[in-house]
Amino acid sequence: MHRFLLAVLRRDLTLAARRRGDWLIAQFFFVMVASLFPLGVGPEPAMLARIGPGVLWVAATLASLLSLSRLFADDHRDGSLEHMVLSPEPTVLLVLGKSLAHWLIYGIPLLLIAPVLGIQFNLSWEAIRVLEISLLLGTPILSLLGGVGAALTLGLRGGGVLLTLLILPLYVPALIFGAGAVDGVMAGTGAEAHLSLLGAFLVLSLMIAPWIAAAALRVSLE
Amino acid sequence: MHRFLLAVLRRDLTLAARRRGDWLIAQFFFVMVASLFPLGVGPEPAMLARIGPGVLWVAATLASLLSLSRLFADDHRDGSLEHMVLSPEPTVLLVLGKSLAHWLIYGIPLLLIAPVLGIQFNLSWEAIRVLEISLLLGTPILSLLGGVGAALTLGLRGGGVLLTLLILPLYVPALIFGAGAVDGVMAGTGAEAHLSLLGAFLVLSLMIAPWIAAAALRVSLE
Amino acid sequence: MSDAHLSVHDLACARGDRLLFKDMNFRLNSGELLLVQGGNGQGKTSLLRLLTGLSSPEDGEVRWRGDPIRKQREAYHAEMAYLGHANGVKDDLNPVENLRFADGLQGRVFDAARGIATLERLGLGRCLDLPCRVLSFGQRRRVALAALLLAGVTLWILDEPLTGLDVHAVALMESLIRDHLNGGGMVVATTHQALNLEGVTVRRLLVGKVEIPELA
Amino acid sequence: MSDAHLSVHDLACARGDRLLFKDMNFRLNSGELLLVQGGNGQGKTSLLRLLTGLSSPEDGEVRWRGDPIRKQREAYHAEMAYLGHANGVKDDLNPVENLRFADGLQGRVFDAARGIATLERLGLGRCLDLPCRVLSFGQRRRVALAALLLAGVTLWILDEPLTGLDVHAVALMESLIRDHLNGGGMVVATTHQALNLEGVTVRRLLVGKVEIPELA
Amino acid sequence: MEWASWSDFWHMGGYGFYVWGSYGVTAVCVAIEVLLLKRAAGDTRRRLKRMRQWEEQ
Amino acid sequence: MNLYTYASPANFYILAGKLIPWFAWGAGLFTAWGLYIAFFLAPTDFQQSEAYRIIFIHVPAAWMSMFIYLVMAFWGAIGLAFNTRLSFMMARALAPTGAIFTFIALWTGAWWGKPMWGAWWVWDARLTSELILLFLYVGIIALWAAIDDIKRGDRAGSLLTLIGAINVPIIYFSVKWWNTLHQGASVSLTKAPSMAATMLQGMLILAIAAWLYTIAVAMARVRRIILERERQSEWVKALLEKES
Ligand code: HEM
Ligand SMILES: Nc1ncnc2c1ncn2[C@@H]1O[C@H](COP(=O)(O)OP(=O)(O)OP(=O)(O)O)[C@@H](O)[C@H]1O
Ligand SMILES: Nc1ncnc2c1ncn2[C@@H]1O[C@H](COP(=O)(O)OP(=O)(O)OP(=O)(O)O)[C@@H](O)[C@H]1O
Ligand SMILES: [Mg+2]
Ligand SMILES: [Mg+2]
Repeated sequence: MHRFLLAVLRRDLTLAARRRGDWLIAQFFFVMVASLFPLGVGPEPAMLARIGPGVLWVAATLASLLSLSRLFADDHRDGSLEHMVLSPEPTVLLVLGKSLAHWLIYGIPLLLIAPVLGIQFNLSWEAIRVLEISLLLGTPILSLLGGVGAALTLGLRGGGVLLTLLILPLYVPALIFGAGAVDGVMAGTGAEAHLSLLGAFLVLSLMIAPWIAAAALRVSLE
Repeated sequence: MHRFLLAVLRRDLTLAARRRGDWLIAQFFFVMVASLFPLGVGPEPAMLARIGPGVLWVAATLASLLSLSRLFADDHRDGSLEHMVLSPEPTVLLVLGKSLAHWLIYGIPLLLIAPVLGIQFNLSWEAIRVLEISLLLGTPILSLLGGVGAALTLGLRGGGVLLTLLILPLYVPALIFGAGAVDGVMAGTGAEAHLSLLGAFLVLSLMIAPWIAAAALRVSLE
Repeated sequence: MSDAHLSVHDLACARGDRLLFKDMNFRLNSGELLLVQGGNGQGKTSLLRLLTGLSSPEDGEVRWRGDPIRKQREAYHAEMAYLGHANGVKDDLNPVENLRFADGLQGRVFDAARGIATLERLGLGRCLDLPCRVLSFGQRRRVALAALLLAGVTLWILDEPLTGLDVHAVALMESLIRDHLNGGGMVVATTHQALNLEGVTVRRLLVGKVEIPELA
Repeated sequence: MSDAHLSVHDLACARGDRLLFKDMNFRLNSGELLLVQGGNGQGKTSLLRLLTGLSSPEDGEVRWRGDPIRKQREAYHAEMAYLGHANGVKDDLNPVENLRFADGLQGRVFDAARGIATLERLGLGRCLDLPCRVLSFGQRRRVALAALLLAGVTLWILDEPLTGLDVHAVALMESLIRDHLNGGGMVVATTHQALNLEGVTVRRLLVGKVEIPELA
Repeated sequence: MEWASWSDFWHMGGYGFYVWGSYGVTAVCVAIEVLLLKRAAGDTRRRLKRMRQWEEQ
Repeated sequence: MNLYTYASPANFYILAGKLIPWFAWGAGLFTAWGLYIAFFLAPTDFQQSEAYRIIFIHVPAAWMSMFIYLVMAFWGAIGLAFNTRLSFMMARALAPTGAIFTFIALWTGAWWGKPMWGAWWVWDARLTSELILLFLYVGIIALWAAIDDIKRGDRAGSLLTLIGAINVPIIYFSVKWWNTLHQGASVSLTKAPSMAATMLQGMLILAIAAWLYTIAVAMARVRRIILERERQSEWVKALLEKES
């Protein structure tokens, strides 16, 4: 059982390493969306610091959302998804492995880039620290919920946009708690409450999302 | 010649009418991204009014960008793109027709939704009026430049995100002039200068982009 | 139509860094069929795309009525029709609409009665109102064939027109090709399957080095 | 292996709002080939997916060794391999890596030497280091076949395994099927092309109402 | 000469962190580029030779 | 033998092989000389103290980042117009170095800005347009990486470079305009007039060093690209034969 999980993980990581281009593009997308906002909103440092956490959280959401639309799509197109589903292991493990791989590949790098963008938005070190913690808790939620969306929209025309539409509403709590934690520390009201709510949401997603995603995957393949 | 242009237009509009779902989703995406910000940034009205024009412009950009990745992709997949390129008419006309259709389908509705969102962000009527004019001038630029990006990334893995990466930097002037015009009218410095620069950028794109996109299309089909 | 001919002079084609073929020469006159044969990945599709002008050769040139096609793109495309691996049929439109737009894009005016007659001749009489999405693979292929017939052009370039077709559809295809050639048309086609084409001038072109037994 | 059998009881299948077939019954024993035939869009692919358990029937059931497959999914999938229209070959991996991951995902340990021997037997000896992206269609299909052989399972379910293959690849495919059946395996396959399978028990199943002449 | 001692030099009048931060990263970037280039050149040659050997077989 | 001889990849390969050591050594020498001026000849700035010494890499890097883009666009245009293989290879060989210089300009600027302006980053015209230039470089490189087919990649990348080149001045002015609307004059650099000559000298020498370095690196990269693309040709086969 854990051998299957490891096989899925290793496979997805190997594939990501082969397609370094795709991976880099996703990271750059994050940087670019975050950089668009100052261009639209204007360059005053105080204003940027104020909206910074929100913008970074929204940008991180959009960046990992876009890569999510290909979570199962590539494997579906070349037929290997069917082979994986036809393996003697439970589909839940497959979904869990792929979500985990997605988080390692697309979530973790966001954590590494976010501080640089935080500096561009004039955030304080303390705010950046909390931003990191909140992203650490929040990005796996996106990978898990995104797995559900990706399974539901598998093979549909315009799947990417539809996925966004399905997942964003579910994801709103994470966004509110996450950006709220950073806002809290900047406003001096502390971040603990927000962070623990975020953690609870993560545990909840971990317990529910893979099962729903596995069911959705079987339905989409019918 | 104009008969060919009309045929392309009619065809794309008919297809869009058949797939009303896709179309609705793109509009919803605009509403949703714009609505995420108040969630991430917090609800103060003054702050929202201040960042409103920028956020709406960025959201409009992202929304029409996402649909751009399918500008040629669907026709490429089912082979009708090759048939169109093999028609006795110049490819530039084809590109122009498809960009125009994209703007009619995805640009115009943004103009209709934007005022509602503007009200949510506490913009004044005058600001909303300028926002509309700026979007009217700015969205066709995106359709034109996006045509280049869509042609360049035709059939590539992860084309959608790559397209974004290629096009957003080119699109920055439109974003700055567009959001700047609304900011200008809110700051009392007037919007004319920004709007005329935006208009000039539109004319320039109209003169250059279709040719480059047509060349890129032929290259991608080789 | 009588003096129409397609000729290829010292043609060479490279994909990636591999030279698929070089020094290819042939001439096809009206009323003749060119059957392009070869093993998998030897360059049949690549050759056909060179002939349509969609891609440009590494060396040599393709001529239509004696002039290079890249110098007379529009005139050539007005006399040529291509059917590739993909059908060029829009899933969301019904067969008649598909024909209408195909005609419009080629700059012709659509004659609805003739279009419907052609579809009926191809056995699609019962599907005129259905979106092509729900048609089976073979029926969709037939819609593409109807567009080919309606185009009324001299030269057909067909890439594996028989893939996935059942035996009845294959027989229909054979008779269509025969009629087109007898009417003075020209066909370039590839296939891995056997074709029954009696009473027709068939020229054979072997692409690549893999030996292939005679099929037609 | 000896008592392995696949049976289908009163099976019915609907796609969209169309009933493709109903009251289908058959039994396949070890050493036998079931050739599923029928015109385009009659439901061959749909039937094969029912047999794998990827989709579930409108009515009736599929049994493996006498028990319904949905009650013993994991045991059944450990003895069954499916090759669909798509190959399940990753473009970015080379053939050996493809086999390794295929084995890992099926819960087997990969034996590199055996994997390479299988690939060489299938004529891929020169492609071991190339990413599958640059292989031709036929070569990629062969990688998928290597995975099928390595799986070492009893039941093969093959959907149009010959599409787009050249004559040499078709002959190879025929001999592989023959060997598998003679070793006590079972095969369910669809095809529109003629198959040469002497000395093998072939059962025929016609799906749909279109008459199809004998092919094999 | 501007500098009284080496430690003075490294200190850069209190801006050592920034000055050496810039120069250091520049040096690292250049070094990485040169290194990658050298390695890629070797890889290319090796791969081409290996491919030659196959083709001769 | 005339100039056109070297437009053939085979001859250029040999020529570049001979020239690279010269450019590389030249780059090293000029770097040493420039750094000597930067750290030992240039006096302390009375306003910025020693922090201004960052200028000696910042400005050459910024110049190179823009210059290399123009050269790339030039080669791309030549390639598209005359279908010369070597020009596409040059364009490809230059892009990574251009991106690296852009990154260096951004990085050193940020590490200069912190002590001078008190912020690592402000959304000023120059900074923003340099950032967008980095995005353009990355976009072009990503497009090349995404396209397997060499011919298609060459042409697509060059088209993108060209449309970017048209856009760069527009971006620069738009950003400048946008910025001045909101913010008063941003921090301007004041420098002691007596010092300007040494400083200019050091900057120029380091700029020459960067230029030589770019040529050396780009040539080395072109050599590799040539080997890859011409691997079927007789001269590459002979070359590899001789080496092994
Ligand atoms: C990330 C931050 C920065 C970026 C991206 C950046 C970018 C650039 C660019 C592109 C140029 C060349 C422009 C031209 O020659 O017209 C330049 C030149 C220059 N920069 Fe920066 N810069 C940054 C920060 C700074 C800082 C903090 C200072 C000083 C306090 C500074 C001082 C200069 C000076 C003195 C020049 C030379 C001006 C000239 O020769 O006209 N830069 N910078
Ligand atoms: N972009 C590319 N880069 C490298 N090689 C390529 C590229 N495109 C095609 N090829 C190779 O060119 C060869 C010819 O392909 P083509 O599609 O013309 O073959 P075909 O004869 O039509 O084969 P099939 O019978 O499978 O349809 C193949 O071996 C393929 O691997
Ligand atoms: N989602 C769906 N909704 C409606 N009809 C469908 C759906 N999916 C499949 N069909 C129909 O079911 C039929 C059977 O399809 P199937 O793919 O099984 O045919 P097939 O026998 O494999 O044909 P082919 O020889 O072309 O491969 C087709 O006529 C198709 O139009
Ligand atoms: Mg082919
Ligand atoms: Mg089928």
